[in-house]
Amino acid sequence: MPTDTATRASAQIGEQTLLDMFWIMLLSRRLDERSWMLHRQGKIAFHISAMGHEAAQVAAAFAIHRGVDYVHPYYRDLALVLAVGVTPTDFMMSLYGKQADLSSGGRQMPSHFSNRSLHIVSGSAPVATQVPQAAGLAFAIKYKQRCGLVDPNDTTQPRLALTCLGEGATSQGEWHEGMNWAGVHQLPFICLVQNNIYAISVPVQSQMAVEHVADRASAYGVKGVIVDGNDLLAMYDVMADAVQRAYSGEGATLVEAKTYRPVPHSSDDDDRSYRSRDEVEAWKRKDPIVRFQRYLTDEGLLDPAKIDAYEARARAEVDRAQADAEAAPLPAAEDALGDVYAPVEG
Amino acid sequence: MPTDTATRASAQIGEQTLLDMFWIMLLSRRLDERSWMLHRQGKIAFHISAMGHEAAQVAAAFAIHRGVDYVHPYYRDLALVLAVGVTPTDFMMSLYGKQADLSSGGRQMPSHFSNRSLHIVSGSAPVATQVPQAAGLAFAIKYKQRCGLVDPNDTTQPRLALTCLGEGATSQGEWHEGMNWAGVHQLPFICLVQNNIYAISVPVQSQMAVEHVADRASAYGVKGVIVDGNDLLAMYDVMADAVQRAYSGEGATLVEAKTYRPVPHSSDDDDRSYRSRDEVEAWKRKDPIVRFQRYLTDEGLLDPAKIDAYEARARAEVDRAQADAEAAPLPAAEDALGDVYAPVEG
Amino acid sequence: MAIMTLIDAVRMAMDEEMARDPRVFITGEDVGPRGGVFRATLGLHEKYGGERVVDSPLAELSIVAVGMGAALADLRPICEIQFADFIHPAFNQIISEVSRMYYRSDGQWLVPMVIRAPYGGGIAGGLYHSQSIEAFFTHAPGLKVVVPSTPYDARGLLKSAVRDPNPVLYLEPKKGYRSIKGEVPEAEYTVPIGPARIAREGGDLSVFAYGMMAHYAVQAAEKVAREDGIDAEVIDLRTLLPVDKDAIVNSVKKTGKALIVHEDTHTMGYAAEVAAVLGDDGFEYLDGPIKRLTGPDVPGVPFSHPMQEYFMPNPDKIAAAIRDLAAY
Amino acid sequence: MAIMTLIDAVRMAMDEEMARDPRVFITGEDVGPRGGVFRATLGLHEKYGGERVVDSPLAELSIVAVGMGAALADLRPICEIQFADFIHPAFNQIISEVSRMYYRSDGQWLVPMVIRAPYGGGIAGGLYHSQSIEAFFTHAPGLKVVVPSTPYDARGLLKSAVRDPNPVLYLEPKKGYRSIKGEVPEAEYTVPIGPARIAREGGDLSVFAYGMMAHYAVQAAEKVAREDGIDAEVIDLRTLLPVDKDAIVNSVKKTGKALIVHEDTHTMGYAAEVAAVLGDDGFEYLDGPIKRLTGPDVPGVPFSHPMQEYFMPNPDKIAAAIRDLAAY
Ligand SMILES: Cc1ncc(C[n+]2csc(CCOP(=O)(O)OP(=O)(O)O)c2C)c(N)n1
Ligand SMILES: Cc1ncc(C[n+]2csc(CCOP(=O)(O)OP(=O)(O)O)c2C)c(N)n1
Ligand SMILES: [Mg+2]
Ligand SMILES: [Mg+2]
Repeated sequence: MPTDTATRASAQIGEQTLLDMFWIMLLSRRLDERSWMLHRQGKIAFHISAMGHEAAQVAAAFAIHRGVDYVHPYYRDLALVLAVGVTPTDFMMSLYGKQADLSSGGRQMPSHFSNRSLHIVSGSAPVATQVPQAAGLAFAIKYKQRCGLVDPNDTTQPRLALTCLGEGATSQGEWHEGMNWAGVHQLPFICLVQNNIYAISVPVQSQMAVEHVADRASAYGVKGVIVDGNDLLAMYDVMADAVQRAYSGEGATLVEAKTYRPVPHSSDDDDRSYRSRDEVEAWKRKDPIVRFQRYLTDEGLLDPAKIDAYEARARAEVDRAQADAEAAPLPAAEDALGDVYAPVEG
Repeated sequence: MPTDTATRASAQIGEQTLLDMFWIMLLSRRLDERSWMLHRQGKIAFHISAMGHEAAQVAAAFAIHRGVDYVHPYYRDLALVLAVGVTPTDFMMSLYGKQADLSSGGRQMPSHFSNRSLHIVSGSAPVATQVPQAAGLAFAIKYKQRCGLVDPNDTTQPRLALTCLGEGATSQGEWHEGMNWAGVHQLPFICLVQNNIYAISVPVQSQMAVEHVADRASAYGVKGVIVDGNDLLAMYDVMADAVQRAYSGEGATLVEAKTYRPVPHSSDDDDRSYRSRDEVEAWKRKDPIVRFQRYLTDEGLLDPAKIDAYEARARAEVDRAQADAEAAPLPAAEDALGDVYAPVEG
Repeated sequence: MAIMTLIDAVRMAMDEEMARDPRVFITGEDVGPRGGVFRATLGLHEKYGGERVVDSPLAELSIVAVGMGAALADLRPICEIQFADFIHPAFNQIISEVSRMYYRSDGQWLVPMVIRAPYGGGIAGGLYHSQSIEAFFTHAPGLKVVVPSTPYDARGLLKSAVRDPNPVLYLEPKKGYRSIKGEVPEAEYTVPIGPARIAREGGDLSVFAYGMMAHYAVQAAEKVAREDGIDAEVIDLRTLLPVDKDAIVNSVKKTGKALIVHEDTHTMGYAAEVAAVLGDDGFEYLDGPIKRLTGPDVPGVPFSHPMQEYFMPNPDKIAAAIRDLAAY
Repeated sequence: MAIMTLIDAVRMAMDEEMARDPRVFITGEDVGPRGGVFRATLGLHEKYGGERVVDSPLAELSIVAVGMGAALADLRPICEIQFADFIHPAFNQIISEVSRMYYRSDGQWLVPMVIRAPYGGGIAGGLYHSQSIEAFFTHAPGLKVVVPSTPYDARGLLKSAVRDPNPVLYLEPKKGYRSIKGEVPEAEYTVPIGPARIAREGGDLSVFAYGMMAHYAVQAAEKVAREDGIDAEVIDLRTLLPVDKDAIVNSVKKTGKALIVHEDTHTMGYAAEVAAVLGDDGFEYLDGPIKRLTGPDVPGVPFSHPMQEYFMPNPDKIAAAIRDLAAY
């Protein structure tokens, strides 16, 4: 990735797109905050948060062909899926387990994102299972191109598979095997590790004996890159490069975004037993949204009035999403029985 | 590992030990050849060979505290287990599935070595499962030392765990997870990968996108070393260093021994579909036993008469082993029912 | 006698066994300072130190495999799988390795380890935090599978499991971790692995259950006793592998009718084995069809409340099934 | 009509489906130039090239997961697991992922993939080259489990499996790969997944079996017909999941007696489900205990010949069980 400012991919981002990225981060944050509140109010059973990870996720989404390239996300990817096209209402429906939940019809816990028309693949809870599956998606892309089933230059077709997970999940054999396929077959595949230095309570030092997850890339013949995941533009540069590699047949990239989760692991967690308040506060000062807002303000793209307008819009969207979700019907009890087998044709 | 000849660990090996190493390699080879013959004669159902791997295995065995340190071998480790103390008769009993088969009482296929009193752990067939288990053995060693259950300097106790597998098996998630534990806990653990460039028919290039398995060590914070596995002394040097690291608490080592299997994968295989005869012949010329025999001859430790004597002794041992095994009784049919649960005391 | 929750009894058993035997250690995700996500190991890290209460990498197969290796070296690991749903990556290690080691080595190598896993639904956990996994692992001769349903049994069976020379999969009904309370003596005791327990004596029909369903079955039995005068016997199976065939057949010898309840899905759930035992060894005593009340054949417990309730057996559904069967 | 071995029929089905649909590809260990260790894919690499017949790394979980990912992207993978014994590393992917995707995504995402695995004992394979694995996977709603026993069915069912929008685990009785021969028409056909097959009609009792045991059951039935005048019906179950309850109950409605045979171990083997179906839906028709003839409850098939023979059911053992049951 070129470090020269002018030739950086992020330097090519248009002003409106920069504001769109800001907007998605802000929307994700406000939706996330509301979800925590709804949990405290006892209105929902569970929430797991993207807070702190927004820059890494939004940059990743904006670097790919959103809605066309395959995305196989993990539970923390709220900002990412919002950037791809999931709406706050979609998310609220899943929080409330409503029938209109697009990802699973209320069958899955919240944050198990899925949207077939947006090419967001349904995830499960066992960590890292998505990684070799995403390698399979990337394998299919290459297969179709090489076997003449699609035109490699057809930009209406998926041209890469992006998958995400936490640093802890890289301890799983599933991750190893997925990375290995991506390397052996030089697949159009990007693995974005969001390293927030904890797996629930377990610090990264108990997870692996290397300093950086990206140090593991070389074991797979895959390019590894470390980036400050709280720096949206740096993150975009790295992702743009990985996307370029994927599109041009150069192979897979492992992107390690260094970040932090300033809140507990999920609404079931209490993080006071495993980390100091000082540490948390220090990281809060590196908040990616505050940082990008400052940047945009410095660049003259934002000012307090504009920010207020975004905030108001975010509040309104979240309010409406919540209201819609609260008003929506629950699934019928018997919906438990549906979709076990797809009907066989002919 | 020092490359200076005089300070090499192998330079400290006594003459008798060098001859012992030669002897085990030779014995393994002759036993192995006989096994292939018995299979061709229809006397046994299956054989899987250590041929070509003898130097790597024998050097590894001689570098550890044989019979005391834990060994969790794989199916190709005939020479290794002979060096640790398994006898040709033991092996023949397993080939014939006789009741006296010490490793499993005839329950397992041949080459699923086990001998509790020699600290050789019983292996299964699914590849790489032994690796995280060996990390567990190493974990127990460290645990007992740190929790005061054994004296770290008590050389009658196991002080490391050595496990072996092929390069193909490193594609398994099991391998990843075992290596990761070894790294995180800095365990007294040695993983010896015998890289013979094929997994049955699959060449190493279809298995991994790195040139050397040892390139994967850094992903685990483990030391990785590449060595010519057909060079007994080089192999010994590398192993001695790994053993030293384990004994002194410096952590785990991944040793990659470059070698070749000059025969088919097993008696069920036919290797002509996947590699050329030229390739096989070229490797046969690098035979590790021929090479070490030449070295010992050059050093004046062997001469044709001595070699003949070793050969005669090997033939006699193999003959006797075969005769003993053929004369031994099969298990009783009902032995199928034994050893499902160990009795609960008290 | 103190009244204690099920999870406190589990913790107490581990604490006692760790105090008793320095070879006992705990590993798993978040078992250390965090005390486990359910707090089953709370305080143990502080008490026994990081050497004996070891936060593992996020990797179940190696949690089990490392435990197995340590057990081969004569330690006594207690491996925690955070949710039973996440045991599947370790399937190969449990099925191919842990459960077969003793047999395949002709009795040379023992694997004295315990694998603890909270299991079961009804907690808004969706497909991946609600699973029952006993059906998979009761098809693994060499392994023992234990499911306590009371604090008394939870303590006593877990202590037996830690001391057992064989590997034990110890499934804890997590919905009952805090809601199930019961008397636990102060003095030490163990409960043997193997025999089922008669949770309620009765003569009209037999209900076989375990875990949370054993409680629901007793509640249902009390209800039909009160409301319909039906006297159901409830057998809490407790040990699922090896199967306590005698307890199963003996109860039906007395009652003539059997209802088997579990929250796991239907086809090839554990009830099938109980039914099959009865269909053969109990055939002569049967006065009615062998009934199974289970979760439906869908890939998992759905998250959303109406669907979850539809999935899960409960005291009312059990009572209804008892009435139907009694009327046969 | 040509006489063909079972493995040739398997290969023919793959060849036909690859020719028919460019989305069909094969991956697995040694499936390429080597043509598979059993030669099921022999010639296909040459015919369709390395793009469509792909030697995988030695890693089953990713063989399945990559196949699943490709299926999500609308390809039609056929994944070969070299021996069924080695499917366990992929258990998490099959149970948690492959079989649940359609349900968990509310019917959005399909996983049209086939997982082929040679299974079964009697081939001196010991614990790890002889396993029956159907019991684990028939507890996975969302997955289909198919076991052909004849070349005709092997071709027809595999073609149906490739075209099925659902994931199919296709278990091939490897002992019969070359020893089972049968007529296979030249013209194309498929055999539907679902219905069992009456392998031998009879009125005295019903024998349920599949795979190699279906052949042994027919041999045993012929034997007792000849020697004892017992007229046994043999049902080749063919599709194990979903369960063909009608075929099971209907046969017993006619015969009143059931013997279920498999080579897998006893407790929680598939026979338990068949017995449970009969113990409920078939109860009124039963004239005798539901019998299971299976491998014993030990951790695996032992290698050495006397022990292996002791483990494995065979026509004589089945005939003896038929006689006993007929005499009840
Ligand atoms: C196979 C499996 N084991 C355990 C869990 C429980 N669990 C959920 S998230 C989590 C920690 C994940 O940490 P990391 O991968 O670093 O991602 P993060 O949540 O920090 O973003 C654990 C242990 C799980 N979901 N899957
Ligand atoms: C999990 C698993 N999958 C497949 C096999 C079948 N198999 C046995 S050995 C082997 C190849 C092993 O290759 P490698 O690891 O390189 O060791 P080598 O035999 O070459 O020494 C395969 C595929 C197996 N034993 N275990
Ligand atoms: Mg993390
Ligand atoms: Mg090899």
